[in-house]
Amino acid sequence: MEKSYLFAGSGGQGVQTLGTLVAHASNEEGHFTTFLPAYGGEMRGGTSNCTIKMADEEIGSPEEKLYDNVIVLNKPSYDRFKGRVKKGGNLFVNSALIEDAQADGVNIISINLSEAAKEAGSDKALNIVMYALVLACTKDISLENAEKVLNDKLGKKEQFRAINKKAFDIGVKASK
Amino acid sequence: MEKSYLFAGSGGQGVQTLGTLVAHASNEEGHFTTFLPAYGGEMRGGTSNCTIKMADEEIGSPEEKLYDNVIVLNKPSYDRFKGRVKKGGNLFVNSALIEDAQADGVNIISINLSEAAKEAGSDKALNIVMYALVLACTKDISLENAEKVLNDKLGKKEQFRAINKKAFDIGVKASK
Amino acid sequence: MDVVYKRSGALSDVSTTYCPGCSHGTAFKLIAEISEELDIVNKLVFATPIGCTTFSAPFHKFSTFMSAHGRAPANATGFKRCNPKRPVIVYQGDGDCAAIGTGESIHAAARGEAFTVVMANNQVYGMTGGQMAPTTLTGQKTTTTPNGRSVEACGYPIRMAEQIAQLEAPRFVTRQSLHTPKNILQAKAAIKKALELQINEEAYSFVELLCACPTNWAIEPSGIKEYMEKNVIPYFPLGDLKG
Amino acid sequence: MDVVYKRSGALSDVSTTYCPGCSHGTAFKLIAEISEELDIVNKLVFATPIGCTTFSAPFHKFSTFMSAHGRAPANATGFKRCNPKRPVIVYQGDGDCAAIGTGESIHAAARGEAFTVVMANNQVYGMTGGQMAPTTLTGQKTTTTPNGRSVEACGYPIRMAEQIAQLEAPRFVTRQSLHTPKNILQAKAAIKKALELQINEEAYSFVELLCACPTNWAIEPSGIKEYMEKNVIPYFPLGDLKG
Amino acid sequence: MAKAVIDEKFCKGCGLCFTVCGKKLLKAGDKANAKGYYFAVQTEDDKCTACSLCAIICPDAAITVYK
Amino acid sequence: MAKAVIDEKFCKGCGLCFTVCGKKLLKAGDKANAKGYYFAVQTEDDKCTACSLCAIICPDAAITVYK
Amino acid sequence: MAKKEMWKGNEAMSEVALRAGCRFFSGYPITPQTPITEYLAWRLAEVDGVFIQAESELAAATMLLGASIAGARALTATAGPGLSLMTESLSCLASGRLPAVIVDVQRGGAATGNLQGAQSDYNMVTKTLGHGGLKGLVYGPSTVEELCDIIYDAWDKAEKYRTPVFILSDASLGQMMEPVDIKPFKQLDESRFDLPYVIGREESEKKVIQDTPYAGPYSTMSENLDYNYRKYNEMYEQWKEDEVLYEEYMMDDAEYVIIGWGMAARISKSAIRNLRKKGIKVGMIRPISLFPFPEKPLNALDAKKIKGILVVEMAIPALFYHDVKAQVDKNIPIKANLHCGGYLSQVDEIEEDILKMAGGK
Amino acid sequence: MAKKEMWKGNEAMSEVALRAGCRFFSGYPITPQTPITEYLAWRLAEVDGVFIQAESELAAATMLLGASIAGARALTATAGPGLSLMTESLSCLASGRLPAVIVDVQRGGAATGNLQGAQSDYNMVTKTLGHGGLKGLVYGPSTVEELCDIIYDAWDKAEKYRTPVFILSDASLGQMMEPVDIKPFKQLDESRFDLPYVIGREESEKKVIQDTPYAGPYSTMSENLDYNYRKYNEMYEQWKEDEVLYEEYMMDDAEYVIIGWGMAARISKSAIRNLRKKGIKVGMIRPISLFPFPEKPLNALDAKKIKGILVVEMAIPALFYHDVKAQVDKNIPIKANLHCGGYLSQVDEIEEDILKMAGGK
Ligand SMILES: Cc1ncc(C[n+]2csc(CCOP(=O)(O)OP(=O)(O)O)c2C)c(N)n1
Ligand SMILES: Cc1ncc(C[n+]2csc(CCOP(=O)(O)OP(=O)(O)O)c2C)c(N)n1
Ligand code: SF4
Ligand code: SF4
Ligand code: SF4
Ligand code: SF4
Ligand code: SF4
Ligand code: SF4
Ligand SMILES: [Mg+2]
Ligand SMILES: [Mg+2]
Repeated sequence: MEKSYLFAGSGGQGVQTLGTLVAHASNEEGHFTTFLPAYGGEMRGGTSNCTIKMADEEIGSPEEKLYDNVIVLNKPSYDRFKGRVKKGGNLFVNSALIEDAQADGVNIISINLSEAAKEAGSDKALNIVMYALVLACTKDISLENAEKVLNDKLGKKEQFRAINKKAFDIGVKASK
Repeated sequence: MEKSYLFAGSGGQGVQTLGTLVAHASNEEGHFTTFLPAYGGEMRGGTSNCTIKMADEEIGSPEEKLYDNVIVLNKPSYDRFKGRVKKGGNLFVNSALIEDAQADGVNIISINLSEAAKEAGSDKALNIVMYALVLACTKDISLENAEKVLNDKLGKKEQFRAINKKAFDIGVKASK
Repeated sequence: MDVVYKRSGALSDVSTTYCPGCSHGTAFKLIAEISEELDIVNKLVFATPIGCTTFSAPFHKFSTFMSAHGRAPANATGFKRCNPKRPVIVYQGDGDCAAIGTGESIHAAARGEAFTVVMANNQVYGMTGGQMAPTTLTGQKTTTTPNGRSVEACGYPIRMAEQIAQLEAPRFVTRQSLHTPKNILQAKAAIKKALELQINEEAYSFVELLCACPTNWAIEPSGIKEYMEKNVIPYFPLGDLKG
Repeated sequence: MDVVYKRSGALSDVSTTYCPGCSHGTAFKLIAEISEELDIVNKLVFATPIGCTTFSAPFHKFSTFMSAHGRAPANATGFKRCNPKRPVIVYQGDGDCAAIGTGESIHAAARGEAFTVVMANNQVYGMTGGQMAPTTLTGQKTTTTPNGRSVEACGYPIRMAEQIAQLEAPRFVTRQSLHTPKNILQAKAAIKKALELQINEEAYSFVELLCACPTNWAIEPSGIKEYMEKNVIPYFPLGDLKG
Repeated sequence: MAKAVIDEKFCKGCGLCFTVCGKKLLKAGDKANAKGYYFAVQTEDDKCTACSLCAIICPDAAITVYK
Repeated sequence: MAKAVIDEKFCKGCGLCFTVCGKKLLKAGDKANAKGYYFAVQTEDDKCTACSLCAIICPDAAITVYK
Repeated sequence: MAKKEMWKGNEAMSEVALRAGCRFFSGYPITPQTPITEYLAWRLAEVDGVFIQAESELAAATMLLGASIAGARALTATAGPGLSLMTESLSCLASGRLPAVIVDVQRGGAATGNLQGAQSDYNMVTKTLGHGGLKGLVYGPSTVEELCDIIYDAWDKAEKYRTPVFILSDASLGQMMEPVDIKPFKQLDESRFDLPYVIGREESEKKVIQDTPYAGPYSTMSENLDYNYRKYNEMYEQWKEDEVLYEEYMMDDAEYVIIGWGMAARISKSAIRNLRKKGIKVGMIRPISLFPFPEKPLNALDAKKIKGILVVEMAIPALFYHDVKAQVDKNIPIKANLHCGGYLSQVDEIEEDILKMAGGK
Repeated sequence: MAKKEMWKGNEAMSEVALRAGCRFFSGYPITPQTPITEYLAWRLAEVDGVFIQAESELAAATMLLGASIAGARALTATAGPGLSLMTESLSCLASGRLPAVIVDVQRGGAATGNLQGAQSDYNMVTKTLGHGGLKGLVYGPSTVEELCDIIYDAWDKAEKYRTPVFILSDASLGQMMEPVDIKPFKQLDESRFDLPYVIGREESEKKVIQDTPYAGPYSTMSENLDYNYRKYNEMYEQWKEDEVLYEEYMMDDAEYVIIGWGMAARISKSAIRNLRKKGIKVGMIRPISLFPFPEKPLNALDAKKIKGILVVEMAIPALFYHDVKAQVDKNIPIKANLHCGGYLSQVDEIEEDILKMAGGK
């Protein structure tokens, strides 16, 4: 088993948190895992992205030309990365910002994250919805571990825990 | 032909000037020539020395283990360098500061530079006396060239020219 | 209708990469306006530091050269000595000018090199993400002083303009701020004076500008004025120190 | 017969390599005497610069470490922070402290590191044979200013004590001279005060000593007093600048 | 009739101009520019005095003032 | 009876002590030490006031003063 | 073994350094090293260590010397341009035989450059520590875990040999998150304050710490330096016996060998697995210690068995490549796959290069 | 040809630099480089050039950049510790493709070291110019005359290739006096102020001078750096064809070959002459350009003819030796004769080493 993920969005959308959660969940699941952020560092603005690999043996390259799963949260990210999905792989798109996503030989999984987040109770929860949706779809990680990591990492404050739980459930539900 | 010289004395005795003159004279004579000062640089006091080689072909090392001619102007220099004369070579000593110079298989040429310099008219002229003595003895350089260089390099001021001339003559005379 | 105020023609058509509300933009704007007023748009050479303004060449019409972090005054010294006809502005961040470049800053000033240094004092390392600068205020939180800068561990912030003013050669040393329109106009007059002294009298001048880095101060631009007046200006008093 | 004055026991039995009349000897002697008076001969750590005093370890009984040219204050910072119990004197030449080491000097002072800097200002680079120092007086001839230091090419000499005094953290900043017995005694009192502040209050202090380098000034030691009073002290005024 | 015109290309919506306009004529618009900033717009331009304070404080030289 | 004793090992004959002795008791001797310096000597030690000025100014800590 | 936790390289390394006894850090922010500085800014305070944000890398590296002289386990970290500013201090550390650890989180390009991963400071730290030609131990880890393993033992080695120890990380390794087992705290002995290069805490007999070893059996400084540096060199030679570290990967039956270090090597592993699936017998030798350089396994590559060598390196001009070339049999075809300036090595290109070799092209 | 005059290396080089068009010098005093600074302090004034005694080597080397950007033929000179402080600027010069000349008058030892001749900065300038791994032309003259010849053409090469040019002199060569023919003044063209890296004297169109070549055909900086440095590397490779300089001495019938550069090589010539008198067929290959390194003559050494190679070098650990070793046939026995720290190579020891080889021991 070796699976690869690419997450991309704008700085404010919590892409790095989303990727980090997936990485921790993968580790929790017992996979070998790498997480590599694309660091702008000295450049401000623009898109933010990160890649994850999980495997049952030591991981070589933390990057790929093409990914099993590409998750794009805004239009610039979609434009830049839509071509980076493997044949037969998944392209997760935020339909609130990306209209008419299209890609050949690739499963497109759309979700309106703005609505979903609103439903969960916080605009900021959009990345949690996507987290749940992605993991529920790919099944590379059990939902138990996914939820455990979510609580371990972001569950310090009671009020967030509730919102996150809701967002998570919405995401899982959307996968069905 | 390849000849080597080592000059040593205390800083104030004009050893570097002495060596420089010999080097220029050697060049005037048409020899390949090297002059290498031993530079204390960041250390003050102590002895000062320099080495010269002259040859009719390109010169390799500017230094030697043993020299054809070693010229010592004070006691510490004598102690340090008396063993650096080739068998059959010359050891020129300033008998005003070095009593009872001794060395096996080596020609010792003594001169009381204090007296000679006084006779020439300046305490500082001691190095010029030695210059003349050395070149007159070794015959590696014609006395014409030796005197020409002396005038070219140190003859800017009238009063020095006279003293130097006198010192030079004293040195030459002492070689006889 | 008459145009009362317009974007300087010495600025390019490229929007800067600076954060919303960042004073670097204001400083650049002033330099652009002055260069038009003095008719030196094609002559001016803009020496950039390492900091948020490193890659600023696309934003204006001046010739520029960049320098390693802190070295702009030395680089400009070599340049200006060999090319005395071109006016030079050395633009530096506070970290660039007053930390890693302290030696070059002090000595270019002591020699009285014929250029104008504009130091943007925003009390942080902007480009690298908000670490302590030599100018960071006592108690100020940065990523390397997470509990606030402490005197015990870090000493006191350096007043660079005062350091420079202490030297003999600098002709004009001033500290200005960019937090209100009035201060901006005063700052502009100061930079202009410095440039005129450079052009007419081959003089070295130093203009320290109190700048805002809303991103690393973690405040909204609307809060800059209050923050400046409450925290920054009391420690870094405004006005001419020399000349 | 009673001994009224004797060679300090903190000096070794080795004669220094300094030239006759060189003030480095005087400064060392004072430090030795003070260390005895404060009973810290075995505690004191002497941080040496690169300059005529680099290889000074044989001349006294203190532990020492050397630093690259200009870096002694940074080296001492690392040392003292990890070993706060030992008093440290950072001894530097004017070139070491105020040219190549400007950054380290200013920032150690700004941080208020708990050591005492003694800067021997002899207005030349002694060790390398008499080149211009940052303190070389206007008009002074050196091997790199053969026609006398010119303001146009070299700017003005730096008054390092004033630069340091401008900072907040330094507790005591003073300029003293070693050209008369009276001045020597005053200088001694100043160094002693600085050391006491270090030991008792973890304070940073800076003592600039006007020193003579008869060799590179090309004057006889007997002329030092006049030269100092006529040329040096007028530009480098004596006295406490801070504390 | 004076007015301040904001060039949407340069405006980053920092809001500094809002704070200095004595007449409170400037506010964030509801459209984002290419960079994603909600750029400023002038309301009720008949009240504008062409004082230029907004233009002076604008870090991005986004404002032209007419009279 | 006071006196200033110069340790020939340390004296470099710089002459600074000559210049400060109010009584002009110090001068260059006629013997050179191992380093070649003509070290200072005290003349007429009965005039010495043990004022120590010579010792204070000596850069080489070569002088001991007795009273 | 406790479950491994996900850590970024920079932070993991910093935490492990602390647990290895590091109690002094002086640094100056520079991407991509800054997270180390930021981490230690709060973390050292928790263990009563000393953290100094220096005014420059020059000062940071010099402070390291002072901390070492005071007996602290001292660390600095930087990236490309900052490393250049530390050069003089590196020479002083090596010549003064002062133990300390330096981490270079390499970034792309020379001069200002950019912020992505790279390996182009390789020569700068393996070939000479500043002027004078001396050396230190240099390691080039390829995973976060290995980065931690190396720094955990770094001071033990530094103190054993009285040498600076270098770790060449890079932007990608420093920012990558991987599972790692954070080691326990080491207990340090107070006797360290009696070490010859340490000016101890309590008052003591005179100690003279020089960055130039001018003391020795001879009367001139040159002879003593010659004598002492000869001894240093003997130590460096001995390191070839005692301190060489490398990994062999799928070498048993390999006909093609990839040689690389750090990130380039781990990226190559992906290519090797892909190639193996295609039936190409390819393996890897991965130097972990870069100085001493693993000469023996390279000398041992047999021209009769090995049909080609591909050196994968993130540096242009090639640097590491020349060290490899100098050690391997000239009869084995050798090629370099190079990228630089923040452009990471690419799995598909590596595969292609090996396929070309295998195809006889 | 006019009669040659006796000049010291440092002064001769300075005078010839001036005649080659050098009109800018920034430097900081350091033995044994100081005579260059002192000479140019008065001499540049005579030709309306710019002389700056900088506050440090860091500043001196940075001023060089600015002078180069202004179109001046610019020079700096330093020695060991100062070279370390120039490292960052070297990287900027190489990456920014700015022409300038740097002279390192090497001295003994690392750190503070001592003041005698040495060759231990060899790796520091041939292996990488600071961080990032870029290069410049590097020369290692062995006589005062050669030092002058090289600097006379140095700016022509620097400008032709837009590269820093290095000259590795040393304390002995710098202070040695030898006969030299001081060249005439070169006439320079005013068109130099239109060169791409020059911000000209008169007002002009916008010019942007960057030390990082981030412009290029791609959209990311890494790709462009990769692209540009690949081109730099092509230039370096081309230098191997066009810019290699070396001397062969008594090689026609040589059975033993001494390989050395600079002072070590010229000292070896004395040994060769002595050995020839004893009937030993010994010759020498002496690289003059150190980068590009003269690979071909070394590759060409024939194991059937050559019975032994002795590398003579004034550096411990050996530096140059490894470059030689990498190029020569592994079947030829190779040995190194090393000194360092200011201890010059010794004629008698070199003879002994060759005699030992010849005696089959
Ligand atoms: C030698 C070196 N050290 C560190 C850095 C990293 N660095 C880049 S910008 C910067 C600080 C910038 O702060 P400042 O000068 O205040 O400018 P600002 O971004 O705040 O305008 C640092 C430390 C570098 N590029 N080079
Ligand atoms: C990096 C470096 N640059 C230059 C030198 C050469 N150098 C040694 S001492 C010195 C100047 C000493 O002058 P100063 O600090 O005034 O001390 P002094 O000798 O006058 O007491 C210089 C330039 C050096 N050793 N290292
Ligand atoms: S980080 Fe700060 S200084 Fe840099 S552009 Fe943003 S606001 Fe300006
Ligand atoms: S050169 Fe000057 S500073 Fe150095 S020892 Fe001699 S007098 Fe003192
Ligand atoms: S010009 Fe004055 S009145 Fe008009 S919008 Fe701007 S600030 Fe308001
Ligand atoms: S100040 Fe300028 S950038 Fe900010 S909101 Fe107003 S117009 Fe836009
Ligand atoms: S103690 Fe006073 S009186 Fe006596 S010799 Fe010294 S200076 Fe003269
Ligand atoms: S002051 Fe000291 S060193 Fe100088 S002459 Fe007098 S005793 Fe000798
Ligand atoms: Mg800043
Ligand atoms: Mg001095």
